Amino acid sequence: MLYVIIIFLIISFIDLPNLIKKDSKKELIVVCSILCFGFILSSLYALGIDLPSPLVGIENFLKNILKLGYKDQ
Amino acid sequence: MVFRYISRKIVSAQNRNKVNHDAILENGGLAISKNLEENLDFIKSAIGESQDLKIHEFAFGEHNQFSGALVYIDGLVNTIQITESILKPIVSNRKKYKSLEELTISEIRRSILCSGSVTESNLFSQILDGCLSGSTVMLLDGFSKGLIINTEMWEKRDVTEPQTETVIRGPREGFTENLRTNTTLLRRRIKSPKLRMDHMTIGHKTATNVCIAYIEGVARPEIIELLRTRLDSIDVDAVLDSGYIEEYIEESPFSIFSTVGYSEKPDVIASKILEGRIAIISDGSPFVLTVPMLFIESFQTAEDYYVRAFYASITRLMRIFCFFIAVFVVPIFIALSTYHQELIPTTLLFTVATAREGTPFPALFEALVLVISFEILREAGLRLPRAVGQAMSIVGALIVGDAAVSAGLVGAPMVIVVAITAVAGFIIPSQTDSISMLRIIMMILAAFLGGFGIAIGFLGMLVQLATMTSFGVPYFGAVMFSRDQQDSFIRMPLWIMEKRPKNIVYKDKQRKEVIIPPVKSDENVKQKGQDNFDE
Amino acid sequence: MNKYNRRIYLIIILIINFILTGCWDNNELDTISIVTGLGIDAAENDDEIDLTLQVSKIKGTTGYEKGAVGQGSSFFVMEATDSGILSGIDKLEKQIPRSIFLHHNQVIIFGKEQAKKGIKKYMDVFIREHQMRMETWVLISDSTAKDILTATMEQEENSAIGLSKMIYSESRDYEVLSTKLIDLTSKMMEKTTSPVIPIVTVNSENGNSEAEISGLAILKEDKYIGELDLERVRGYSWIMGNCREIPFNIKTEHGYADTSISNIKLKNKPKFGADGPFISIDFKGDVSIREIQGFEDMKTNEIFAILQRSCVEQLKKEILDCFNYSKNLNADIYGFGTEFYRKYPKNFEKLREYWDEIYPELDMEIDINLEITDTGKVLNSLYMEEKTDENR
Amino acid sequence: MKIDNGKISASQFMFAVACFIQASTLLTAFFISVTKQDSWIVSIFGFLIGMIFLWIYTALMKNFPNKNLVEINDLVFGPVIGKIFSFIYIYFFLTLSALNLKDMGDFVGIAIMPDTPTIVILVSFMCICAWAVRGGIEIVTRYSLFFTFTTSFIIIVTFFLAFNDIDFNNFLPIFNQPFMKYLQGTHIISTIPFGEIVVFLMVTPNIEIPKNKIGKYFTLGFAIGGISLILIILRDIAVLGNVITLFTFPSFETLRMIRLSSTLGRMEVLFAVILITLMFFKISFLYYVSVLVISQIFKLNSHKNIVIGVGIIIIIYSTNLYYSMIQHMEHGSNITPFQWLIYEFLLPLITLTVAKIRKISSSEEGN
Repeated sequence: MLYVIIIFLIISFIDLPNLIKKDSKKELIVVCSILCFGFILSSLYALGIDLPSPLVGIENFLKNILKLGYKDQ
Repeated sequence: MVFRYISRKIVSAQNRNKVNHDAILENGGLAISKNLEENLDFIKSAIGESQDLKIHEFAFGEHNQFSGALVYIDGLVNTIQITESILKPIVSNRKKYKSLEELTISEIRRSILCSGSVTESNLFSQILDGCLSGSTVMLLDGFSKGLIINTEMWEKRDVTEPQTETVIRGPREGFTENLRTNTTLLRRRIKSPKLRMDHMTIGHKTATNVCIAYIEGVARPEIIELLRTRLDSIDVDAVLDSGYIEEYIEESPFSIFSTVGYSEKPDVIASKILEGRIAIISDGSPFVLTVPMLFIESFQTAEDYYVRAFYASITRLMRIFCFFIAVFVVPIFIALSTYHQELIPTTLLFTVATAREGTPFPALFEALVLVISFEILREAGLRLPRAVGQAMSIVGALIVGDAAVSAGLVGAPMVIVVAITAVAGFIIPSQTDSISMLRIIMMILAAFLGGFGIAIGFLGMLVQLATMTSFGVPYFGAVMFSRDQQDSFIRMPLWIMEKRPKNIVYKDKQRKEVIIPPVKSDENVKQKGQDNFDE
Repeated sequence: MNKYNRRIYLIIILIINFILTGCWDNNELDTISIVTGLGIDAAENDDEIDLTLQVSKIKGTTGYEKGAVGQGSSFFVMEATDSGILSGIDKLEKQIPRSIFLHHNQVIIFGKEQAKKGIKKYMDVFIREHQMRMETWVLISDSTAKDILTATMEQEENSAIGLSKMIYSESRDYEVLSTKLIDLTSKMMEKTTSPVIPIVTVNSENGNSEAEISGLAILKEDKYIGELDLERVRGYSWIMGNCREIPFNIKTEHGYADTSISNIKLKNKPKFGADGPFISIDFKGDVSIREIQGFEDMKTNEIFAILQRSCVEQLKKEILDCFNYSKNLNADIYGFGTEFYRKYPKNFEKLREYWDEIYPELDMEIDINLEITDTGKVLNSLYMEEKTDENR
Repeated sequence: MKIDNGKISASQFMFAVACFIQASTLLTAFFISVTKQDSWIVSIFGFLIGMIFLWIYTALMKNFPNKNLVEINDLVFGPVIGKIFSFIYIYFFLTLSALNLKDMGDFVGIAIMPDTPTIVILVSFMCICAWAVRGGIEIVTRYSLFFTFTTSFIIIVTFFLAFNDIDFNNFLPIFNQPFMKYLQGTHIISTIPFGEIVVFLMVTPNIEIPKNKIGKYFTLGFAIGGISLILIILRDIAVLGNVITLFTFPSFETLRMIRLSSTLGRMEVLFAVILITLMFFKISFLYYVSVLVISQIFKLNSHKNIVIGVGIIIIIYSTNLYYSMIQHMEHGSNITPFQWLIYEFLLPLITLTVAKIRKISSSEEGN
């Protein structure tokens, strides 16, 4: 977990300064949100919590509700 | 954090105020005074009582009523030329000059002196520059202008065969330290009027003359502009060798591969200029830089173009193969012996295993020790005087290797593999530095991640090559599907290569008119109805 | 240093701190013991097996004594009895300081009793385990696998490598005498065919022992039910095709001839005839005569005619002999079941369950034509009549 | 408003398409387990149906020469619905790169380094991809010729080397499986390897060819990729026969069987390294496209900043994509084709038809 935090500190410390200097607000927001999302994901992974993957979710939706899947004998 | 500190340091170093000029330039603005003694005292104070400064006073005119002085640095000038073409005509001048009014500096320059390049100037800075760079300065009492007469002559090394790029076939002359001989060597090769030689001086203290040679219409103007801005921005004390310039103008300084090519042979530089590149000749260094450089150029040697096409392409492919051997063989051996033992055939595996049985160190440590000891021996071989050096490196390698094996510190296969890579590294002279660095990186990757590590290293190298550009030209464009393929991995026969390299050349693309396959003795001649040989 | 370079160093930092934590898979050459042979024998109680591993002994040559690689046998054998192969290997791994390295395993040997009990149970690990390779040879030992693996060969370092080299050269002539793991698995997956595995016997006299292939074991439903001796193996290999040149000697009342049959073109087509399925085989081959004895004063073309006729008969006899043997063992060693399945997939589905009844009634229609093409250096020999003008 | 104005030449684009398709040799396990020995027929059908997808994409490219997918969506469906379509594509591209990364991780984990945790493999691989993606489209596709050449060379060499193991009546019981199986097989192959070239719609502005010739280069690249894929499947079936259904990576098994001489066998690490370079190209291209889509939607002025963020998301997403390999295989061969069908076939078709109905095409507006 500590490892993940250190990695994200390094990334943000190197990447963000020139973004702030360029002060294009919109871009800063987007980049920060993606980095935070990544941080949350990787910290969850480091803590061992398994997130349900959307791909399986959609596929179950297709299979059960729309009955689209092939029958696997 | 470390890199931020370094970057701040560099940035602050650059934009320190550009004011602290050198002492000479400050009062360079002073004009020459009329009184001769005053001028001479000033020059003595500026240049100091150095032993090789000569001041020759003379008197001339009908009743020796005018007095003047010649100031020059002994050794830089041609004393015979001074006496012949300067002193004798002035002193023995028949025309009678009564007073100062009749005599004017320009008249002296035109009528009396009979030496080629004479310039007038009334600024002390130009006087001192001229005096220090080999011309004699004539100051006359009562005149506020001085004459700078170009009388350069100093010991020059004559044109010899360069040590680094020995060639079996092809011209053997190499550049020397003198800028003028270098430019003449180039002029003799490219006699077209379009060959431009622009002149610049770089360095406050050394003021080395740098000449940029290119062919109008072939070299791209934007690259010339880019080069000129970069050369102007070099604001440095001394430029003793073209290596200094290379470091300042290369584009990606922190990458392993160099983006500025250099060579010591005029025919190589001439061929590069004809291909649209720009040569930078700096006074005092036999190595001439060529810009922009492509990665594939380091595999091209002069000889490739003088030997028949088929043999040349085979040697070039062999050179590329040696590059891979030099970089990848030791890591592959480490990966094989520690990660993928299944790739080694069974019987060979037993011999390798028996060899590695006694050795205490892990494979990576062993390989590092051997590679570094080979590098040390190679460096020692270079630094020692010629005769001893050769013997030292070879004998040293053998003895050290053999002793290590018999002492059981190192496995025999490892010594063989490292020896092969060390030798293979020398085949591509201009890349030996990048090869030794790459090899160590790949070894570490192989030791920690095995075959996958080598794949990562190889891909990293490819990406690094792809991202690098040298003066706007993609550094490793040889892999793209374009006309440049004719001369990259293999060299097509000369009569096929009719256009210059695609992304370097500007307008004048055509090297020669049309593809004429070489005349076959009988059917071509009859076909065109030319007078064949026997008529 | 523009921001572009700074980004590169960010990435390189990321790579380095991930790589430096590396070397999970790193096992130095002196920390692995290289397994060259693996033997499975029947243990006392049924669900356990005796696992024997032949490991090559690596003696360090560098350092204190510099001699040739140690003379004598440079291998040692490890045994364990366990219910599964991998659990057996783990048990063995505890006994020796080095980890067991199976990639270089040359040969898998099943003991005879184990073959009788059935080998399908233990096949799964050979496919699933990453280190097991699909092209290792499979053998059945005449006695127990341990004897084969402990035998010390004269020339080779250890018996497994010797065996694999022998099989490799043997299979040049008789393709059938070598079964790779992949052939065995694919035959086992075809329900109707019964796989065939070479049998290796060891006869050890005065210390050193010689292993040799002495026939083919037939397994039905992965149990050992019988074997083909070398004679029948030749009959079997005529049908299986892909054999390059096979020596063949014929005794006729006139004399003895030693020939070899080569460039065999074989077509065996399964057909559904009037009275049920049958196999039609047409066999073309060239006979080259190597040695002739007897045939006193006969003309050359007479001799050739006799030889050809007797070759055809002998060939037919051998093929039928082996075919009948397999029929009364009710083991489809030729894979005719799959041939039928491949040609007529639709109506074979119905036959598949009854294959055990159909196979014994299967009959075979053979037509063989051989030409005598090469008679060596001499057109006729001492015994034959002088070639006078009239009978040329 | 072009985010990355790197220029790639026509031949590079062609070889990029070819290399993209060739890189999916690892995924052949999906449909081979369905149509055992007739997979080569199914792959030919899949190739033909892939041509239909190709026709849709070239039509889109011709209508909107210098517009990438997001701009087309905005143009055709207006800003709001266009954004929704683009968000769907973001999800699709991210899942694609995560899936390919997971395949690469499993393959390297099984083939070369059984004991290394996959996260280490994924991160070190993604670092190199991030470095390439940061360089832009030119860097990513620069080596497409080199990779395609090595792959085709390897395919031909392995075909001849495996010749003594090849047994041609492994193909024999042809067409004796229920028709449903062939439908499913064709469906899988036409969506997973061949349908994925929808990503090239994102790159049309960077390609430097006259717009009428783009179809020719696209189909040529597609053909090279398709033919090499069919060759691989032919080789696998010929060598492995009915054993093929057992393995998760059938082509890797055939490579293990190849034996140069009596001693020099076991070459699979060599082939694994070459497959890694191939997967590098495919994953860095997908990674680049997903970064481009995000930066195009949010109208960032340079795509370089979000590269690392997206990379981390892809890595973590690929680790918890499926719980186990079995679920991956089962879903992959049964349900994923339908899901891919939506993104690769339905959405582009809708965009094309709506564009035709509303007679929008950027070539008229001439910007």
